[in-house]
Amino acid sequence: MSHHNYITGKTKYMNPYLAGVLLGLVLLMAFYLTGRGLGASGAMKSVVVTGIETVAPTKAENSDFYSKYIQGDNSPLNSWLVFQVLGVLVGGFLSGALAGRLGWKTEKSPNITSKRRWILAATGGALFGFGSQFGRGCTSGAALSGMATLSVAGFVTMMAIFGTAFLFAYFFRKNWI
Amino acid sequence: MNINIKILGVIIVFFFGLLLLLTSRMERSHLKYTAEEMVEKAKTDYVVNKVDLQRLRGYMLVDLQEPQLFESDHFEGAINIPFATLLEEDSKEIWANNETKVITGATPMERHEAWMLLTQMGYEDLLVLQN
Amino acid sequence: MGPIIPVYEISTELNFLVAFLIGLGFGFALEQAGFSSSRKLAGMFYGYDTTVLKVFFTAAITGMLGLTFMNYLGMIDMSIVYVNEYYIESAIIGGVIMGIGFIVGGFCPGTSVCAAAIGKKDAWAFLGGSLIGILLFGETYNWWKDIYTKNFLGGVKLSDTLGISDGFLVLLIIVAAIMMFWVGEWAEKKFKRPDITKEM
Amino acid sequence: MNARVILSIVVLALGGVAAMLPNAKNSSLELNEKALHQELLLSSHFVTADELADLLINQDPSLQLIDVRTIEEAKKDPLPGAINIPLDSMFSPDKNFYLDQTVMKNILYSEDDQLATQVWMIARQKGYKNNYLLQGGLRAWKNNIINPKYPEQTASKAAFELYEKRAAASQYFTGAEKVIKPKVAPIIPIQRRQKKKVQGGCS
Repeated sequence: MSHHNYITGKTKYMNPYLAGVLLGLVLLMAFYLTGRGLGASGAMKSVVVTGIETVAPTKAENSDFYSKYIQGDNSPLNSWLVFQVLGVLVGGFLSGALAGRLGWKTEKSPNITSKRRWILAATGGALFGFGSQFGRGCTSGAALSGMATLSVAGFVTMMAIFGTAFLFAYFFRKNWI
Repeated sequence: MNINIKILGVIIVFFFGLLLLLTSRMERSHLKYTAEEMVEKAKTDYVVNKVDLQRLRGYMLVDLQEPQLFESDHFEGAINIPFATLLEEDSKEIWANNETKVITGATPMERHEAWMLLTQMGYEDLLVLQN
Repeated sequence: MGPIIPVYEISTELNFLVAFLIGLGFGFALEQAGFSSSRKLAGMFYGYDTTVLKVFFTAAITGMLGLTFMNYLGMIDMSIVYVNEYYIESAIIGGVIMGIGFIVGGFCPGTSVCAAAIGKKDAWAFLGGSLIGILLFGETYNWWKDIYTKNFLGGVKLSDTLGISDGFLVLLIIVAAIMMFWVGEWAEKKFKRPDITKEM
Repeated sequence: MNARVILSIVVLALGGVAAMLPNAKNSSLELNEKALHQELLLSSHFVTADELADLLINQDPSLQLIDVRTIEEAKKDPLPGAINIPLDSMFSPDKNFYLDQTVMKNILYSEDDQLATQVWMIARQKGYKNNYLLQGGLRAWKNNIINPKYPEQTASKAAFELYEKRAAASQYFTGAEKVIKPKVAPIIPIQRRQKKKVQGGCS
């Protein structure tokens, strides 16, 4: 069965194609209502910029990078993506609650310790955060939304992300299988 | 599994229903040419005077005046399409026919406006008569 | 005509409410698809679970088809819609770094938020890591500035680059995606791993 | 049938239809023919020569005259403070912002109605606002304001009043004490970008 979850052995996840159509309709609504697709890493950038601005305001203003996201008195947190990501947080929680998937736990391969998983996750997060700034968007902002608008950047980013992940998959197999 | 498929169907039907509902309420534009293309179109020589008219063969005169004014004074053989009814279905039939249509009556400004609007919509063989 | 908010200049407050609601749908769809599980996500790269491929491409296709039809029906002004800007080097390098991050961390930013919402500790670690990553980029921005802004091609569309109509490109992508789905389901059978189901 | 097969059939069918669609280009600002026609019927898109004279005498600061004749023609007898934007250069970057703005009140004129009407219609199709026509063009301006005709003895009182007003205006525009001097440089209106591309992605 295509929607069978090989990890949990349960079938509580939605059929992936159905979930894909649902996600696609959300994406379409985002385009129809706001003219922009979905995103995630931008909200994290807003958090970082706000942090820098609070700790070292002069530094933030002098930096070529941070200053791009500071507009007068308006906090960088007052941005569209931040609210959207708050929505993701709530939406994910609702879905998890409905499906009974809530729980404070670490998901990992039995071959590694929880600590190792956390370190790997944080490293991966750092790489992803860095890469998302370099590539001007993450999987949702650049690849998914970009592909929906048929932009070359979307296809290139998508292929770079998944291609590299496939290439490196072999070296990290111990952590997952 | 089957339930999932049904939900998928319901979602798709609902969404496309919503799209259809939204589109049906919208006024579609029927302008054939873009503004940039109209710049070129506007350069064509479409103004004729009475002398030119005598040389023209097979044309129809279309008068844009209000019906009351049209009754009191109009060219012989002219038909009346008041400016306000320019885009009604009956009028469109006339604009769409193959004959050369010479726009007369009303103010010169209205004649040029009518010419521009109809040309933007893709109607051909239109001329404007100069006083 | 859409996009509604920029065209009708809707107030910021309502805009943020719309953002929240769209995010709600986004998070719900991601979680329902199983993107809150890093091992399910990573399964993509070992062939035992190709949910990512299926969801990602189905969503992209739905979005593309929807936009193509909406554009044809005059419902959306595509000249306002954001088309991602293409900087050759930065898109590729960024993508490669993200790819490594994906296989190491097992999430991408969107899915990590979603997984964090249902209490995955590793997702919180990933989130914290991504903040550090962004900070690192911000701090070292001057080093990358040249390559970051090199070869800017603007918001180019693949259909224009290839010289085909949008609709035809969509059809090509659909055909490619259907083949990938088929391969994906074949791979799921081939690389099936019943042993790890006990671990949750 | 499983979900993959059903989805494949549905998206292939939709994709087949999509592949046959031409690339459409919509603009949320451009007006359709009905909206244009409605606006023409309202008759609030033009000013008469007399109204223009009033506006000029009152030195309305938001007024901007735009001469849409060719460059050579426009040099001969421009109205005070007019800038020249021929039909051809409507969309050139150094002229376009005069037409596509929301600050000034533009009055377009040409020799007669023809050129100005064309420019106005094209500008309006594009969705530009605040543009008006001078009814009858320069010809009407010259006949009515600069050289007004003395009404016949039998004419009404109103006609005489109008003549007096026009004669005064004529004095104003042609007299020795020419009050209005052509502006050295026209005010460049602050352009409000009417159609803003959405900033998106993860930035």
